[in-house]
Amino acid sequence: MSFVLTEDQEMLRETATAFARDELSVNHLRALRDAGANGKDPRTRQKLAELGFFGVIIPDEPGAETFGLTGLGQILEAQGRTLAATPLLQTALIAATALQLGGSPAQQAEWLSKIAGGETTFALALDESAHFAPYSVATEAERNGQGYTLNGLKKYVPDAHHADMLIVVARTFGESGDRHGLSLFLVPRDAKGVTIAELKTVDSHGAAHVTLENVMVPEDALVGPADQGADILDPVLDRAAIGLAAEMLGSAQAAFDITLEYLNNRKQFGQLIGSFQAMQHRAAKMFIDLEMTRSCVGAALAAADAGKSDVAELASLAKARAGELVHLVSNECVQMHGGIGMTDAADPGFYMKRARVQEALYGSASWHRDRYARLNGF
Amino acid sequence: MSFVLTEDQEMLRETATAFARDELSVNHLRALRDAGANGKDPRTRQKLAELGFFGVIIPDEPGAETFGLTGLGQILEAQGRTLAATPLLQTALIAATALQLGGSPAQQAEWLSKIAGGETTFALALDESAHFAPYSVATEAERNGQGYTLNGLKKYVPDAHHADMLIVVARTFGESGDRHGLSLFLVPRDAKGVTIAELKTVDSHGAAHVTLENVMVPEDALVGPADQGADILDPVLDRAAIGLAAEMLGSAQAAFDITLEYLNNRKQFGQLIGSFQAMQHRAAKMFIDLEMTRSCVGAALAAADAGKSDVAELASLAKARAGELVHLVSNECVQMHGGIGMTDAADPGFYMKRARVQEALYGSASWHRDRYARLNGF
Amino acid sequence: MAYDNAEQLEGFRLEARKWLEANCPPSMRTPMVDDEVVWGGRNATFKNPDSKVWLDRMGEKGWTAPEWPKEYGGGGLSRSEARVLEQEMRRIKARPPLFSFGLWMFGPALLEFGNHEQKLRFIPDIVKGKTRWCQGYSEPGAGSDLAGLQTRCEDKGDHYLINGQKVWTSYADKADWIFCLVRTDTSTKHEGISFILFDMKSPGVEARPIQLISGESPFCETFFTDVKVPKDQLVGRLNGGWDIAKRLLQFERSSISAGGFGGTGGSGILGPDDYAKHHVGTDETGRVADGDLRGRIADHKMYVKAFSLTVQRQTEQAKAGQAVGHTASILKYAAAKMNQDRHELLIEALGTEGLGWSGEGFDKGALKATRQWLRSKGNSIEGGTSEINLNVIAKRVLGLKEHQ
Amino acid sequence: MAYDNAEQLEGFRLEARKWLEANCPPSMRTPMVDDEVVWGGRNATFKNPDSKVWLDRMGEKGWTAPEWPKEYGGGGLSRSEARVLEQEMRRIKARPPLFSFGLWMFGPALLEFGNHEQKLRFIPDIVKGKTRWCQGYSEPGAGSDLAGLQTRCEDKGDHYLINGQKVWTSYADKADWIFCLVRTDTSTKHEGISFILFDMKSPGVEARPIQLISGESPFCETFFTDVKVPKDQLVGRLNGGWDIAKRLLQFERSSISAGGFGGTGGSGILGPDDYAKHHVGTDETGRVADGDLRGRIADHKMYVKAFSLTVQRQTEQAKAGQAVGHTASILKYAAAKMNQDRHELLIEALGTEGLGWSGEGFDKGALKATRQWLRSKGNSIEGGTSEINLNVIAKRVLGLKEHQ
Repeated sequence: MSFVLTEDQEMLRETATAFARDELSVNHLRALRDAGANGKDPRTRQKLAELGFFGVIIPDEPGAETFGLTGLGQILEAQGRTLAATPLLQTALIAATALQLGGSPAQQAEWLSKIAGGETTFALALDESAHFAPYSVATEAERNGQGYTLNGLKKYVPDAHHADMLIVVARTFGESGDRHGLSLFLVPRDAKGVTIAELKTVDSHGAAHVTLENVMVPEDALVGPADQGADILDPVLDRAAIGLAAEMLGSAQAAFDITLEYLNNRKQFGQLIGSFQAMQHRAAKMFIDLEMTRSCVGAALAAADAGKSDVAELASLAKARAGELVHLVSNECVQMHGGIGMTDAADPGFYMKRARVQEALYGSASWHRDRYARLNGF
Repeated sequence: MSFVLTEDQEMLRETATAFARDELSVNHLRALRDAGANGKDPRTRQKLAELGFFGVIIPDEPGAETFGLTGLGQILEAQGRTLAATPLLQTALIAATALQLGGSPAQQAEWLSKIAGGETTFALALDESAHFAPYSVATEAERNGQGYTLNGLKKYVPDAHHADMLIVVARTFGESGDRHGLSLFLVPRDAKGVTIAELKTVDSHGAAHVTLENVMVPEDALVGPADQGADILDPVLDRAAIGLAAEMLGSAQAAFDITLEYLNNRKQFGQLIGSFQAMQHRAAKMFIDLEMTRSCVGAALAAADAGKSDVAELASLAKARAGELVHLVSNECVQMHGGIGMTDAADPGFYMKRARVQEALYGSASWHRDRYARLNGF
Repeated sequence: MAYDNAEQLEGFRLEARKWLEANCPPSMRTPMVDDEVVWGGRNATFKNPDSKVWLDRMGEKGWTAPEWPKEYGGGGLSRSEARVLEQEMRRIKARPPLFSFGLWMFGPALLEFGNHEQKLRFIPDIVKGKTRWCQGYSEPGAGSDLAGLQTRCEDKGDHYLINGQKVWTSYADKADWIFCLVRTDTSTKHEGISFILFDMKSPGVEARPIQLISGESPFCETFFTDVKVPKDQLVGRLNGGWDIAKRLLQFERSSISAGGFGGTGGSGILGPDDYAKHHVGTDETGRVADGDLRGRIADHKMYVKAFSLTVQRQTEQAKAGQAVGHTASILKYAAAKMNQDRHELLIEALGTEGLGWSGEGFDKGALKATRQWLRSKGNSIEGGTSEINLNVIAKRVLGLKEHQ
Repeated sequence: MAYDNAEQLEGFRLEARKWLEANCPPSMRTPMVDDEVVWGGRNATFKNPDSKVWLDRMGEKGWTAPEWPKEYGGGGLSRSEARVLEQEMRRIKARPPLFSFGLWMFGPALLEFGNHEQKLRFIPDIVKGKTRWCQGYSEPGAGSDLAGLQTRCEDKGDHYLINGQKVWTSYADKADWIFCLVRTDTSTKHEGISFILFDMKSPGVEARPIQLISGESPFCETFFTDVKVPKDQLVGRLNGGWDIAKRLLQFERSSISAGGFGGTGGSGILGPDDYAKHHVGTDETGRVADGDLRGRIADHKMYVKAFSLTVQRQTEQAKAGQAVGHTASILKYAAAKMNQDRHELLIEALGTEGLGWSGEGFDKGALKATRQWLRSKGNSIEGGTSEINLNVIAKRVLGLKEHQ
């Protein structure tokens, strides 16, 4: 396990932090929202491609070193600091991982370089209810002569309203709830029978419900072996949870930082509000939580990169603790800002809104506590 | 619902409070402990009898008014304030209620006046594991020619080490876990085959494991109809939980009061520790919890007296909240006293030790939260 | 006209019942709909025309303010009669004819602190819903520390001149008049504050709505630039405004803790247990499948029950003449926590269904829950922050001392 | 004898391994048993005679204090060598030969602040375990506010005269000497404190054990009545004791947060999840049946994991030369919370089995858990209360200001 970044990773972190600060501020999100963009931001996508951020876990040539998930985690943390809406989690992390783990040589050859270049973006279409439940998939993929026919409804799919491709988790065997019988399919977003119902979401990042109605895909749209999609899906979802936890850590840190600054500037009763002991103790406790969550996220990133056997456990640890952290800090951020915190013109509300989305995606704290307990045998 | 005591109840409350303060202080418990009494205190039993406290819910003549459970609750709250070890919960509340609900006219005639006079004390022998689970009874009562033969093991039975009579919950039908098939038996503590293994407990009140080995009881030892003991047991346990919650409220209030006094007297850094805002906020939050729990206990007592249909729900409410309250307040009492709180010579530790016993008996907060949810249909 | 005994009270009940039967339009006997609430005022809107009829009739009779003196247009009822009227209105499910800060806050204060002329001038129009009032209290630099306010009010001989800025002025953009705290002496803090009234159409007054995180704009920033105010619009004595302010804060705090919260419940929203059962699912015994979430929902529902029992206990004890202490701060704190916990649990139980902002694709009740979740964050800030309430409890109720 | 490269270090490893093999008695290679811990001193007790052999051999070699200078009886090893020695001892599961406040706290301070004569006089006996030291810091009126101490130390020309009282003196009734903070100037606070050493057999010293809520008595009240102390037993300069005290508190805080807690874990006690499975039972899928308790246990176990990862991260970052800030206060606070939560959950999971005090009828591990639950309450008080730690974090780490 290494908590210390390599020099390359450190530089990547600095670049990403500066980029987020300078070009993807909360004001940028506010402006996008006011313009009705709902998280769609082609200019940013272009810049991310130029910076090479889409390809940080994709080797230049087979076997070459990459920045690893740890490197990508630094970028996600930086974008979490400013609540930036980018395709990186879905494309650079989820799709790249799924294709590396399960893609055929032909699929890898076709898609990984397009991902790395920022040419193609993806969205993972998984959930069918309002709560994360990865095996609760009823969407059917039926064999036909040339390939498969897909039918089903996917809810609240992040990035589906602007991604080029979907990775659809469908059932080729068994019943909703079974681990066995899942399969992953690459489906162009504009394929016939795909309907994208764009959602206006509380965090202004947007999302979409995706309906699949007799969508025909060829044989080679299947990623990995049929029925055994969960063997790819499970590690992909663990890494998605870890990457999102890194983003959440960034959001919590930033919300804490602006709170701290406010505490040290705002006066009431002739005193800085940060000089009131009750505030100090609450701030100190949040800081302790931040430090401890930072360790969990770092450990989970490192374990994923080292291919350790405890990735699942650390993923649940990181996601659950980051969820509780960002929940607490974003609430305290609003409360400690007082009336100002209630206004749309100030940033605290943006952190609180985004936090609930972060908390819900890829398993709530409650879901991951349950899994952590199961993995620990109680 | 009435939260306002009658004049009689108010006078009873005053008498009980003064008696606990003057004769059953924490120092009294400390002295009993140091003398190895383990909760046995015949002198106090005598005084309680003289005060008439054993009979507050037993009518002088059939149909006459009593102080009600609300009256008894005032006494239990008072004894909770000073952590007094008395037979009132087991005898004046549990046994008196069980006999009034399920006893035959002959049983009532024989036992109720003996209870009221303080001549006979009782202990309810129910639990068979370390957690409250009222239907998990494996103790068998087998019919024989003249009555029943009892075999089984009862764990941590409060007062069993000094009570005259036991009320044994045994199974006459079905299996452990079934509600149907329970029966209640009156068993003299010195009956042949009864073994009392006295326990030295953390709260210095003591208790006992009770072993029943071929204990023969006559037909008329049965309280209420055979197999249908749960119809008596359930309301008895609800009232036990309510009475214990009243005691816990008293303990929490007293622990809070001594903490408040300490906060207003002890200085550090030249300041009263109660003048530090973080302490003030913690104290204020405890006070709010105290006020809210007081309402729950009062409502539960009143509902029991009025025979309302929501007694079970209010019992769970009162016991769960009183459990959380006394847990919090007893911990804060030790912490806010600092090093002094860690010494045996000071009172905070006594409150903390007794609190855990109160929390565990008749259902933990967790158990009652679960039941409250079930009663509310989720 | 004070009824002294039960018989007379029954007479009043029949009379009220008869009058309500005759005068309350049928559509006013249905549950209130958000956009049919009547706030009155010069620019009053009545989405449902019946609501104007209903307001006019009740206002004429003074029953919008049943206990206020008849002399000023009120109903002149005794406490017992007012309770009977309330019961009779509830019996036919009559809507409140008027929502008004004038009725809830300013009127009671003016009746207590104003002079006869002021009462004659302002109270009847409050009763009839002809004037809509707003409250000019908080300032950008004076939130929790209200007495730190800086809005200047200078004596210019025949008038006062006001310069400064207020914030969190509820519906200032819709109000006709403002009751306002201003600084009339800068050499002292609490003793330099006065309570003054003026027309929002006065030259120099500007109200800019503030957009909140919930998307709503019920509050304004309000700017005063050389606003001239006639001298007879000062209430009470010069520099004596703080006493009135404190009294008003009590009215506000108790109206909030009595359930007057924005973001409390609301129609079309189910409870967290219902949403959890629906969205998280149940086990074979009907329990919410997520044991951890279920425990937290149960804990919350117990808190709600304990809160309502506490309100009930305090009411009963007050009736019985028993001291109940500084209950407003306790209830205010607990109500804020309760409402916020409720909405957090709602959002959690709703999962992604609770993350919508607007438009298609989300359940209407869920969208409302999300907005109210955001709205509820104000509960621990408005009308005295939770921190201030804890300070008050620690010092005034528990008697903890200040640093020396 | 400083090895500079890996090869030389390997040489040392072989040498150490050989020596340990030859000198560590077999019974000293078994897990430590509570009552075989060796504290040394004039009245040292050795329940297992091998532990005396082991202490004498290690003390002679200076390896009880591997990095202390040879000149004063220490091992004279470099940091790298000391780590190798530690690894080799762990390899054969060798017990620590000596538990000692002299080794952990006083020795390092004396090496930093004492003069040559003092080091020569006191350090070797610490290394060999011949003198057992105790710490005279807290006073009845000075707990968290340590610098408020009042024990007087007067200059009587050829000696100092000490009068006053200490409290929470660990094992004062068993110690040979005390290192003690005393007041040598009453006109100022921090600058009037000195650091002095004296024999606990000096006339006028009395130590009375304090019984704790856990039933143990590791601490004393210690009284000083006209205790005469030779002037060469003052460490550092007169009135310069506070700097030494602060340094010592750092040693104490980091030794506590590194796991040196009383009440941490302990053999014979299972985890809350194990007890819950056993006493509460499991559902058909093997999960703890009480979903609410289970969620709280999972939360706690995550906290434990996060804590240990944080210790690991800070260690790695420190090694890499990265700044890690005031970590002692953070770890101290978190360790106390963690250990207390653990024991509360243990008691809850144990149910009535966790409510025993002594005697028959209770499981031995459960009885131990109950005592350690009580012991753990001290974790947030000893060595700086949790409140003080939060103050330190708020002010020194986060830079929040004091009231002005």
